[in-house]
Amino acid sequence: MVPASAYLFLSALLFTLGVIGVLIRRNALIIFMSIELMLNSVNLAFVTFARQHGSIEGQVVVFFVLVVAAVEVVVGLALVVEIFRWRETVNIDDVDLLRG
Amino acid sequence: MGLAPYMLLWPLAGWLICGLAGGRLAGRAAGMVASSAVGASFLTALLLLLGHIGTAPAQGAAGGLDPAPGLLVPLFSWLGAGDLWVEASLLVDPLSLVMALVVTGVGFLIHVYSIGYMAEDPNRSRYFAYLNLFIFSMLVLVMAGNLLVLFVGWEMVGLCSYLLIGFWFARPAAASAGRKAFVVNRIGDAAFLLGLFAIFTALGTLDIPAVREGAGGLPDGLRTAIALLLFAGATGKSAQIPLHVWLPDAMEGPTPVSALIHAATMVTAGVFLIARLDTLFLGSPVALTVIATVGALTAFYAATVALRQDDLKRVLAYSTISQLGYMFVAMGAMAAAVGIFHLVTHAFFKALLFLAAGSVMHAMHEVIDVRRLGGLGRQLRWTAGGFIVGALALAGVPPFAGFFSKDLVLEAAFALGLSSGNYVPYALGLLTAFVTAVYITRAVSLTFCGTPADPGAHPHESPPLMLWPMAVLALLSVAGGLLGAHLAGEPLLRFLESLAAAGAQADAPHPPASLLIGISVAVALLGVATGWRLHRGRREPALGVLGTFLEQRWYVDAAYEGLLLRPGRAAARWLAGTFDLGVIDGAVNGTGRIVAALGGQARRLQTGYARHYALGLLIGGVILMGYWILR
Amino acid sequence: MLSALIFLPLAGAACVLLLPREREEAIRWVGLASSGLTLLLGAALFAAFDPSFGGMQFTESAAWLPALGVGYSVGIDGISLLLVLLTVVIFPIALVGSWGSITQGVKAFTAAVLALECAVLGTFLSLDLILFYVFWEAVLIPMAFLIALWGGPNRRYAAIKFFLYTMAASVLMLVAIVSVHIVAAAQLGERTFALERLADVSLPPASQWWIFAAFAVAFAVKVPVWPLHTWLPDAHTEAPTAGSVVLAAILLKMGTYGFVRFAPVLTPDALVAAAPLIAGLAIVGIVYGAAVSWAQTDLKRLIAFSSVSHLGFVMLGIASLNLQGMQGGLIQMVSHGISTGALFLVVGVLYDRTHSRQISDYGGVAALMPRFAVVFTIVLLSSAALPGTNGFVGEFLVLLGAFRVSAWWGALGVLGVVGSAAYLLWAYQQVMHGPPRAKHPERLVDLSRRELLVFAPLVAAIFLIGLYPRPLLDRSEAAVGVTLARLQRPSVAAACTPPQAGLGLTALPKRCQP
Amino acid sequence: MRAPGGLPPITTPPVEIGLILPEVIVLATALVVLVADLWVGPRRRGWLVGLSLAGLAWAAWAALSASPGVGFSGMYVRDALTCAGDLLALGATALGLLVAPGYLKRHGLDRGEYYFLVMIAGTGAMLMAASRDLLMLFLSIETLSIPLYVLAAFRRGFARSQEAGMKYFLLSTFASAFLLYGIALLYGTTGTTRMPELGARLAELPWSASGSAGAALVTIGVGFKAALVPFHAWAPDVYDGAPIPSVAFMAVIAKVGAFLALVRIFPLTLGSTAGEWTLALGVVASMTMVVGNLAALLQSSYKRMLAYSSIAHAGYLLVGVATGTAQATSAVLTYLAVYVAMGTGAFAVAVAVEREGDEADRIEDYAGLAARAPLLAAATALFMVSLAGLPPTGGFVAKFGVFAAAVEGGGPGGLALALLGVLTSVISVYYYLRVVYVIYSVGEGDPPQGVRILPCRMLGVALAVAIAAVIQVGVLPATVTSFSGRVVELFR
Amino acid sequence: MEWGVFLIAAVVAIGGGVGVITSARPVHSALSLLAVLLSLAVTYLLLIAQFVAMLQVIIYAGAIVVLFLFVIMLLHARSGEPLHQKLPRQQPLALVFGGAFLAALLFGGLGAARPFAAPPEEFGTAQQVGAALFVEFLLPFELASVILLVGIVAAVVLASREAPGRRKEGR
Repeated sequence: MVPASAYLFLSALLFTLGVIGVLIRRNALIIFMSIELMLNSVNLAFVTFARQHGSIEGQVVVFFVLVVAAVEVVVGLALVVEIFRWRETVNIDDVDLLRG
Repeated sequence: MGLAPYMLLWPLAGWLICGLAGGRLAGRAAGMVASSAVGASFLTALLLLLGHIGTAPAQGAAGGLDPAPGLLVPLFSWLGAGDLWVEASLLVDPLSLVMALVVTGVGFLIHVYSIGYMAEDPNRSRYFAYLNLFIFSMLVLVMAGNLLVLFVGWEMVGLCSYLLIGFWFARPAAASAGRKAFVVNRIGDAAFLLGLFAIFTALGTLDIPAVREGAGGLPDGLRTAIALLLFAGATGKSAQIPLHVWLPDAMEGPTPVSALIHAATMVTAGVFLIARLDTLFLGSPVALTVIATVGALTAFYAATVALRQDDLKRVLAYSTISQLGYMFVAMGAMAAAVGIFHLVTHAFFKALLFLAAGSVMHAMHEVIDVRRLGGLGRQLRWTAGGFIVGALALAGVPPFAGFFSKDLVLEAAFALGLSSGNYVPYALGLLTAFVTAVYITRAVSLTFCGTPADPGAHPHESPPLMLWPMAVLALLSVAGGLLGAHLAGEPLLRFLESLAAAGAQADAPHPPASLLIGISVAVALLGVATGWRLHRGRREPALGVLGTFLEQRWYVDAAYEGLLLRPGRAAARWLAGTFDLGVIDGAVNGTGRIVAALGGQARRLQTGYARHYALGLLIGGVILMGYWILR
Repeated sequence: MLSALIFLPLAGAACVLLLPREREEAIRWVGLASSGLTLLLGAALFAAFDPSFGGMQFTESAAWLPALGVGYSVGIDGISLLLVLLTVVIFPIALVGSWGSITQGVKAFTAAVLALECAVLGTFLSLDLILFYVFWEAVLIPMAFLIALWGGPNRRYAAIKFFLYTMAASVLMLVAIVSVHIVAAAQLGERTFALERLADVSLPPASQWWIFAAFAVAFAVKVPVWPLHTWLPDAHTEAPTAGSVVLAAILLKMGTYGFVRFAPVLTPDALVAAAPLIAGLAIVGIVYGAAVSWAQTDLKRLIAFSSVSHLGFVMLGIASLNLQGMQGGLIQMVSHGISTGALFLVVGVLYDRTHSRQISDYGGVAALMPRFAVVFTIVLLSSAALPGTNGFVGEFLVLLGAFRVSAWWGALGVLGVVGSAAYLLWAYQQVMHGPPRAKHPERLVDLSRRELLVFAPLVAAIFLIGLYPRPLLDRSEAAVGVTLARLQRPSVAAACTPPQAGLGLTALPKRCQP
Repeated sequence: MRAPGGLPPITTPPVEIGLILPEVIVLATALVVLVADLWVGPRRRGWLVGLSLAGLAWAAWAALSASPGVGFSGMYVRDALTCAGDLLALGATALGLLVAPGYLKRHGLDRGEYYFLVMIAGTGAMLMAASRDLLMLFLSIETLSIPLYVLAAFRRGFARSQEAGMKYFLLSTFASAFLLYGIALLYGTTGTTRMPELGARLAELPWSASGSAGAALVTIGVGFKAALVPFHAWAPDVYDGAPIPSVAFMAVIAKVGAFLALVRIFPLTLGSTAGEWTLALGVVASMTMVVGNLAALLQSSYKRMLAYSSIAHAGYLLVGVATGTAQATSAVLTYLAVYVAMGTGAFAVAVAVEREGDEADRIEDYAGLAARAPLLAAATALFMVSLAGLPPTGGFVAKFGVFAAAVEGGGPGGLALALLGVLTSVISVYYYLRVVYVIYSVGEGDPPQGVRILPCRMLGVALAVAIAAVIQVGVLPATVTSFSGRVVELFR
Repeated sequence: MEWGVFLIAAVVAIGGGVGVITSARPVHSALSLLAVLLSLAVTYLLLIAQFVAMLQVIIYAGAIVVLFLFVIMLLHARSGEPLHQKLPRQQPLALVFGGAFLAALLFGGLGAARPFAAPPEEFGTAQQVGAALFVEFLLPFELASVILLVGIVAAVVLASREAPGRRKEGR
């Protein structure tokens, strides 16, 4: 049987990949996808722990994470579209009017 | 309370009237008010004296002029804090009465003289207000029953001196001179103040009778210390080395002021102080030696400087310093009564000399440089007469007043030599007597003899209002010696016998009086003759380097300027500029600048790139997790 | 009664704010009326005060922040009485004194001055440490306002420096206050910031030291004790006349008052131990202030540094920890308030006429303004501590007190007496004597009737205190005695429980152990 | 009824409406406003605000009268902290509503959705205070945050507003992921997400890396909302770019929610393992105070200066959380109450001033304000003085409470924090008083060009309320402190 | 067998993850994301979470990725990434601290791992999840509905075309 640590290892790895993606990519859409990656790795951790504890809570959480992720994607994409409409860029580094 | 407070009230009232009424007092009104105030004060003092003598037999054991012990007149309690309790009080005793009489008497004459002298000055009511304030302050000083009250008078006469020296403040020299006088006096006052603290710390009181009483019980070292501190105070007020420098400059004031304050009364306060606390000084041989030595040195120094001064008033000023030195020699020689006697006679003849000099200035439109005078004896007969009487008294020519007192001083100095082996004061005193005769003869010669330096000047004799006081003073200068002459029974000295110094003198070995008198007379006459020979016909023999040295007052003023004043001023500028603004304030502003710089750095962290922010979040998160896990 | 005294000016300020800003005359009179009423109330207080009792009188107290044991509690003793008296006298004078010079923003100006009076009175009358701190800090705001809005060309810098410097020093005091409170809570079993309750607390020596240091720094900056003085010249120089007057006359006394009021009660051992240090700094301040004054070219700066010197005397008196010294310090506080306040008014008179503070721009003014010259002379002599004026009484007692501790203290302190005469007379000569030098002599008109009225009470006070200081000394003596008696208290530090034991009311364990 | 699959029926438990009544009322009001907006004409949108305020008042009444208890399977708790959170959030929401209309109208943004979003965010903050479960907390945070993204980007077509929304959204979701992972780890360690049980089990365990890592990750997530350094970087840019009314609201509501959650998490849930986090929180608090105040020092933009100032205030608040005693917690609540008033007030002032038709965000734009709008100027000055923590304003009482609690309950570390706190407060005085100086400076050059003062009645009401609160707490603090003192009962 | 499935799923997931963050074109990233999501669904099945796996496929893979693709298409033209890096030090720092973070995460996460016990009956079924959702998680469930509503309103507000006063601004 595959132990919990294997799943958790995978989860941590995916989360880190997501983090690095957010940090090194400039395309807002890819950054969003990286964040989705992070959320999914969280889900994996929750499901793993649910299995470990034999409690259903961890699985239910996934549902809520899904909902939130969906809403965030909607809002985020709306923002990207809006910014693209005015600045014609999805490069997050170009969004740098505010500083100091 | 008796009459004593009224003596003070008169000039106080005069001051208030002249001061507040100000310009509304037309013509001579201010002078009249002021003079009558002082006159009233003099009469009160006289009444007090008579009363004092009158009550004496009832109290004293011996009859005649034996003085009553001092009468302490409390006025009001001034201040108190803990065990300090200062009662503003007056002390009526022979010493204070003698001083009060001199102050009010000479003061009255000079007030009257001033009416004439200042007739043209627009600010004369201010002048008379100051003058009355001075008389009041001086009376506070001499009548004080408490050392702190004495100190009040002490400082206030200094103030009046400042105000009067700088009376013509539009002249920078006058203003500076006044300030110099005040500040130099303050140095002495500071020492005086420390002396007071020491007295209070040791004795727990500042009442003069109690201090006189308790002084005997003090340990030697402490007594010496206190005595030296008080003497340091006295050197300031009485212009002794090293604090003498203010007095010559003080001649910038109106001449009657010089006569009253800087010759007759205020400058003698230091002498008075020592007489006042004679019991304290007597117990300290070290202090006495110092006093006698400083006095003698000052006397000699000032006399030599007076040899080469061109300003007639400055000559008189140095002469005053020199004569004050004599008084201190007497004090140091444990002959307080003699010192006071010389103080009194000096008050007469020096006031006379100054008034005469003032009369000259009045006649010559403020010219006082002897090189521009000459031959005035013919035009200004009365003035010249007065001056010459004063000069003879100063030179110590018998039978003028100065002869008696100066002789007694020298006698006392000789006695000091007998008892302690220290003949320096006597020797210097004798030498000074010679020099004195020389320089005053020179002054007379240059001013009144020979041909006028400025033929165009047409001097007119001063008005009677100025001459009469001079006449009275001349009379006193001639006859004043009787107060202390053996022939007349030494009334003043006996009156002052309560002074312990006078009593102590009795135990000392008696000097050969007649021999000493002879020497004195000889020296005085020799001096006059020398002076006449040297300066006859308004000649001024070249003395080369020595002459310059004397003209430059032994370079003392220059040394003060160069070694103290200028470096001090530079140090103050450095402190105010470089140190205060640069270092201390620089540290403060530097802190501010560092914080501001940090603020700028903190702003730079906010680059505007969201990815930087995310990285920052990650880094913070990693550190936080690391700490939390590995803790 | 005390609350009425404190808040009457504030009520006046509120009235002023309700008036339309165009009605400047009405605003001025309302301002004067409320500070005048405060003065009357203060005078009544002075009359009703019982000199024989050294404790607090007319006390009032109420809960304010009960959760923390903070109370509104005020009271007066002989020490605060003198300073309250000084305050109520100076403020109307400052107000009237600025009628001629403040023409813009009269409303805000008057309100700020009145608010300042409220805060100052509160500072002097608070018996609760937090209340004290509140008033102490509240003083800064209107004062900084006065400097920043009606000040000279460099006013912004000066105001910010004044504010930040004094505040930086006093926030540490707040922490110290809380620490005292915590020890007190452990020892007394109750939460309190009331001074009289805290008097029963013995702080352990180690914390006494740093608590004393925190208090001392806060007070020392305000005094200001050398070398924490550099805010003062800038603040004084840039402030408008009324601001300078109040700053010099009253605000500086808050620092010295703090030393007298709190250090002997809360940290007696540390105070005794630190007295030589304080005296040393005081002496340096005396001499340094005098020397630096002498080198100034700006009249207000000169007076500011003279304050450093004069306040050095106060600190020296306090550091002597004996009756004469402390009494002298108190009288010197009052005297300095009067004479330096008057000096700033004097400079204000000149500044109003020529708009220059530079000494070199003047000369020979005495001839043009004889009445002014008389006033200036009197004020100057008072500042130079001439006997017969108020300045002498204070300095004499201070120096006597210091001398009794150590002859050296006295000897060095006396240097200040010489120094003050030197620089004051020097300045006076430059400004008033010599030939007239002003560019526009016609502007130098003599004192107006209003200005004379402003100076009259100050001159009267100068002589009154100088010649008969007994009414003041008698009233403060008992309180000073009580204060000094605290220093004799045997040190109970050894018997003290360590501060860690049973702090706070919560059951939570201690955190953050090192 | 049985489903075809033969599954047992799901019996939903009774909804404990009494517990969540305040939240429900606000939510209902929000929905009513959203719907009513469709019928209300543009001129009568004032009614919407009135309606909302009525709803908020009703909710406040409900919060005060609701009885305490735990419900919804232990997900929700109504106690003193909840009640305090409700009132704080309702107050902030009410002020947030009042501040907006004038601005929205001027900039053509007057839409009912704005009020809806404000009230939803308010609900989120209320729920954050009431969450007894980490998942519930996560959802509450999202309920708070998502409306705020929109509010930040509400000025459509304006690059700065868009950028604010974008940055806020991006970083917030990033932080949310960390938070979630933290919740997952805590869940994995203890098998539960209910806070009290979780705290109890963590205390039983000797030490667990996963628990520590989880707690750290949760701290990142919540600390982000509270704008704690180093998770603060979004705040200056977002506050700078977002429309002023939004900023006035979000700066305050986010702090209310985040700090109530922090209080819930740290002293209340993890109180028994306090040694693990006091130092960490103390260091974070120090950094927050220092960076916030230093960066604010040299700002030339009023909004940006206030943004950094809000970071600094988060630092002061965190001092109270890190101390963790009942007294400190009570002080945090008092602080929040004062901050709601002065924070909103300070931003709200800027709503009334505009330069050339746009926001007047340079500090110089306020030069001479005192001459033109004395009341507005006085209000600004008061808020600045209060933010600086000077007596006799509420800001002083707030700071004093926190620092006193830190000295009292925090040992040497607490003393150090208090010292750092007071010293950074001194630094803050500089930039706050600079504003006051600019406002009151007379005769220094001409008034800035094109600056107009635009009074608005509702804004006036908001300012008046804020002023009253700041003065009230400053002069008679007992009213508020005794209320926040009720949290002591939570520690028994 | 289980290991085999897991390893395949894990490799695909990791590969997909790397693909997401390294693909030059957003479309490739989206497809990589899809691969991750699907392989995660497989691991959910291994973890006895059938319902969750179903949700994963339907909602995530079905809805969210489609949304991404839709937006990518909408913005297709200039959505590539410029070569010019404005933040040169970002990448190395991200890798370093990402690695450190991974270490911390592993150290913390793996510490929580315990051996799996036999799962309770009906574990992970839609029935059980649904029951929990409507009983235990009733309040969060209601709250989720609020969040969804907010999402809708947000989208409306942000995307509505009636925005007035539109103009570009900047410094």
